[in-house]
Amino acid sequence: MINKTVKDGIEAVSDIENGAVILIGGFGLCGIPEASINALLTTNLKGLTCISNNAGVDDFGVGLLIKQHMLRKLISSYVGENLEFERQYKVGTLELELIPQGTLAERIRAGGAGIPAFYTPAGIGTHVADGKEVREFDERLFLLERWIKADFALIKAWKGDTAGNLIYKGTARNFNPLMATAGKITIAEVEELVPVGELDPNQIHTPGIYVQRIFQGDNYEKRIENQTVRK
Amino acid sequence: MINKTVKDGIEAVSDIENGAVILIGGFGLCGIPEASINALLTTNLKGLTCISNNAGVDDFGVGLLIKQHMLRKLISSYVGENLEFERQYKVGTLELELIPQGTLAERIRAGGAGIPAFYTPAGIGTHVADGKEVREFDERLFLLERWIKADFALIKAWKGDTAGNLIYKGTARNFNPLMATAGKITIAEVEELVPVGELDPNQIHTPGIYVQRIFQGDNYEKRIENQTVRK
Amino acid sequence: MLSKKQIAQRIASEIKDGQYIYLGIGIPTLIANYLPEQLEVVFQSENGLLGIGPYPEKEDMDPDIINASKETISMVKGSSLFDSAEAFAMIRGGHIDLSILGALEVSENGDISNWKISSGLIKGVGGALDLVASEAKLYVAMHHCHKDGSSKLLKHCEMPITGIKCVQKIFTDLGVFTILPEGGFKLCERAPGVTIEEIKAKTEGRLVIKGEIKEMELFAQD
Amino acid sequence: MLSKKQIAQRIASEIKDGQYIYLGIGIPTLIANYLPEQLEVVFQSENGLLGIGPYPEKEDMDPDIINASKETISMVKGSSLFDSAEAFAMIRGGHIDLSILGALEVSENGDISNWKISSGLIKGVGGALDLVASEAKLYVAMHHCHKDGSSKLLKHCEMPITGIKCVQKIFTDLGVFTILPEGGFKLCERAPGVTIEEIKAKTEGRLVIKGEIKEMELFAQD
Repeated sequence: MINKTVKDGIEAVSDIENGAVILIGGFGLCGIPEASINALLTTNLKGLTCISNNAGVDDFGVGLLIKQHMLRKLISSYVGENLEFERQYKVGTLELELIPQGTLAERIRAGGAGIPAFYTPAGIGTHVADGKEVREFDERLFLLERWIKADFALIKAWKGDTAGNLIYKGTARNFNPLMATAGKITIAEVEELVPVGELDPNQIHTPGIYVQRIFQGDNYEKRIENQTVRK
Repeated sequence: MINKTVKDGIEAVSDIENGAVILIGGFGLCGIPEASINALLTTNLKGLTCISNNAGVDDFGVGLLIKQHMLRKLISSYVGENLEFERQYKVGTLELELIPQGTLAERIRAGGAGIPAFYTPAGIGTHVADGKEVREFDERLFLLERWIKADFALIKAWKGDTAGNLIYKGTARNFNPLMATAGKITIAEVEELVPVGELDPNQIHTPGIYVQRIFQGDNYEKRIENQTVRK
Repeated sequence: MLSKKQIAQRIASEIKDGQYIYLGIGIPTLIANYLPEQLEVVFQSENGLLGIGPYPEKEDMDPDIINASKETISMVKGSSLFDSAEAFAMIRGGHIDLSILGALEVSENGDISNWKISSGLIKGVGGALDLVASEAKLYVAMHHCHKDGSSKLLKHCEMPITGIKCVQKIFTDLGVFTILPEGGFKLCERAPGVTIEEIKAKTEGRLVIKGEIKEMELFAQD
Repeated sequence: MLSKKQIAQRIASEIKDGQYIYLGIGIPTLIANYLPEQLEVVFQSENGLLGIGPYPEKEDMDPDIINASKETISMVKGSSLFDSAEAFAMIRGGHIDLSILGALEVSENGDISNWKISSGLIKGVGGALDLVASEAKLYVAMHHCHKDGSSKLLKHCEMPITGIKCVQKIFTDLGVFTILPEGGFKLCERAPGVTIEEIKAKTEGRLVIKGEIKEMELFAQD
């Protein structure tokens, strides 16, 4: 089957250009594409639009891209834990588009699935509905929401094969599978890259068709945002 | 975890009423809920609306329900292999709604996902678009399609646990996972019912939340429609 | 007046066997601690898990298994994992039976405000906006008043709202209230030692009191 | 005039390394037999499989592993399985590079008719309607004429159509044609021994012939 392996994050992100729109997987710091983010940090890219559920924290995840002033715009559902974001937002150098989490997920899924628009109940009667079409179906009101697609999707899986088939682990799955479908170029990094044929076809979460490049990352930090233990 | 086990198909379908709308999983004869269909055949139900990708064949699958004159209406994407269907259709006792396969799948998925309507490119310029709203997004035309939900969904999986978590096998997955989400009452039959905790949470295809009743079927015939072998 | 734990304890007694439940952060999170052992309920986490278990032992902490508050958790037997689109399909599609959320304000017609706002900036809302728009039953757990003493049970919400006409029941440190179809907070129970006069004084929206209002019973131990 | 197998053989030479391909029933199915060994392509089956392999040995037939024609098949190394919503998300979302379908009629502006119709009844269309509406490149493989001798390359389709302005290239027993942006079948190659006059006579829609039209080369053996 088609071999999509690239050497590392540096090679994987090498053709991303200034102003690109990039989906970045993960929820908080869980399941984020650490190696691709680190590779982006070695570039001088500017003016990126980043679509990611969270803004990361100041010194990890998407936060690192913000700290290095690489983003022009952030599209997220929650940006609570990033002070540098707040600073740049207040001086006006970083734009924010806040999208409810479920709507964000569905819009990305729609982008990958060729659905240009759909109706959702989320946001009716709130400022989320401002400027959007409202329509009644079956005696309830719904908002029209559009698909989201991107130039690149940077995602992280647990295991992958050289054909781009992916398996995630635990709640590190989150936004990664949907984002994989909505990037024109999807770059997957995995903890373990195996030869084609080693993954059970019945257990694959992301079919390889969605992945254009794959590499095995190393030294995953997997930082925990809130360590909580049984008392 | 919540135990959803029922004894068998007979018990599972016992509260289905005349005129009910029922989703039936499977593609052709592959992955069909044999035991639930057989249980339906023991009832005197009439006027059912059945939503299933195919009409089965005359003496297996959904075809058995047609043969016994239990259906008032069939909603399918392809009805090529059923002569009894054709006979009832021509005398006017059985109604047919033909929906393109991808649109059928997405409408059912929408029903389960709380999306009342969405736009799709499939059918633009064809008779499928008759009477439907056409709208332009990004310089292409799309059709508005509505969700599908049903009173019951009868589905078939390979393994399941008593909490209703399901794993399918091979291409017998097909419509089953989406239909599981769109039935008010979803009845899952499995080849092997295991205690809770035996299935790997990371490999579950249908989370138990979608399943209201589960039972282990027996004597699966799994008829093959077209036996093809290497020459 | 109830403590946060007692509010959680009171709500716990409303939960029914077999329910799929979403617990928001804050007081709702505490509810899991007060459920009777024999009750079979499943907690959903919007980041892709059905079957949230207790916090793990220190040696079992796994950065790949967290809840929506980004805390390390464990998974109960019979859990399932899925992606974020599926998590919200489940929420939006009405498959969750009961959501219990914190709130900044609730209005007498059942509107709720619970955006995370800090230093004047709306920071998001997590999964709440989708939950309140779904067909799940919605309970609110919160203090009756803000720290400055002003009421959180209002005629109209003053902060940006998350959903309209969606709250069914409110549990505060002062009592339990249902939202009437025609609008208004119907007082159902008083917290031990709290008078109707105090509740009247601390409720800005329309308060409806009919018949005798019992003092609530709290069985569970803290 | 080409046999069905030769049409398939001719199309096979158009396929590029690394493509994800959908093959419709009829002539398209045969194409898989004529691909050079070293070509890495993946075939999708709309019932939930990427990586269709050859028919199985008799003892390996598995009723749970079939293609969209309900035939028992095998899976190649690196396959993946998914549900029908995902299969069509893949198709509709433009992730398939190339679709090759049979057709009853094609019009000069690229409309296609390929509903299954029998005894006057439309019986469905399988995944074709979604494929032709997607952004995948669309090739048609068919006989140039119906059995009664009437042309299948028409000014306008007469049968119910499956998609509009979607066909890029047509491979028939007489030749290879592209659809011009302004409408019209542009003849690219003649089948061995077929004259331009014969193609003219058998093409009802606007036929465009520019410059010298070469006879096609067929390398593969049958």
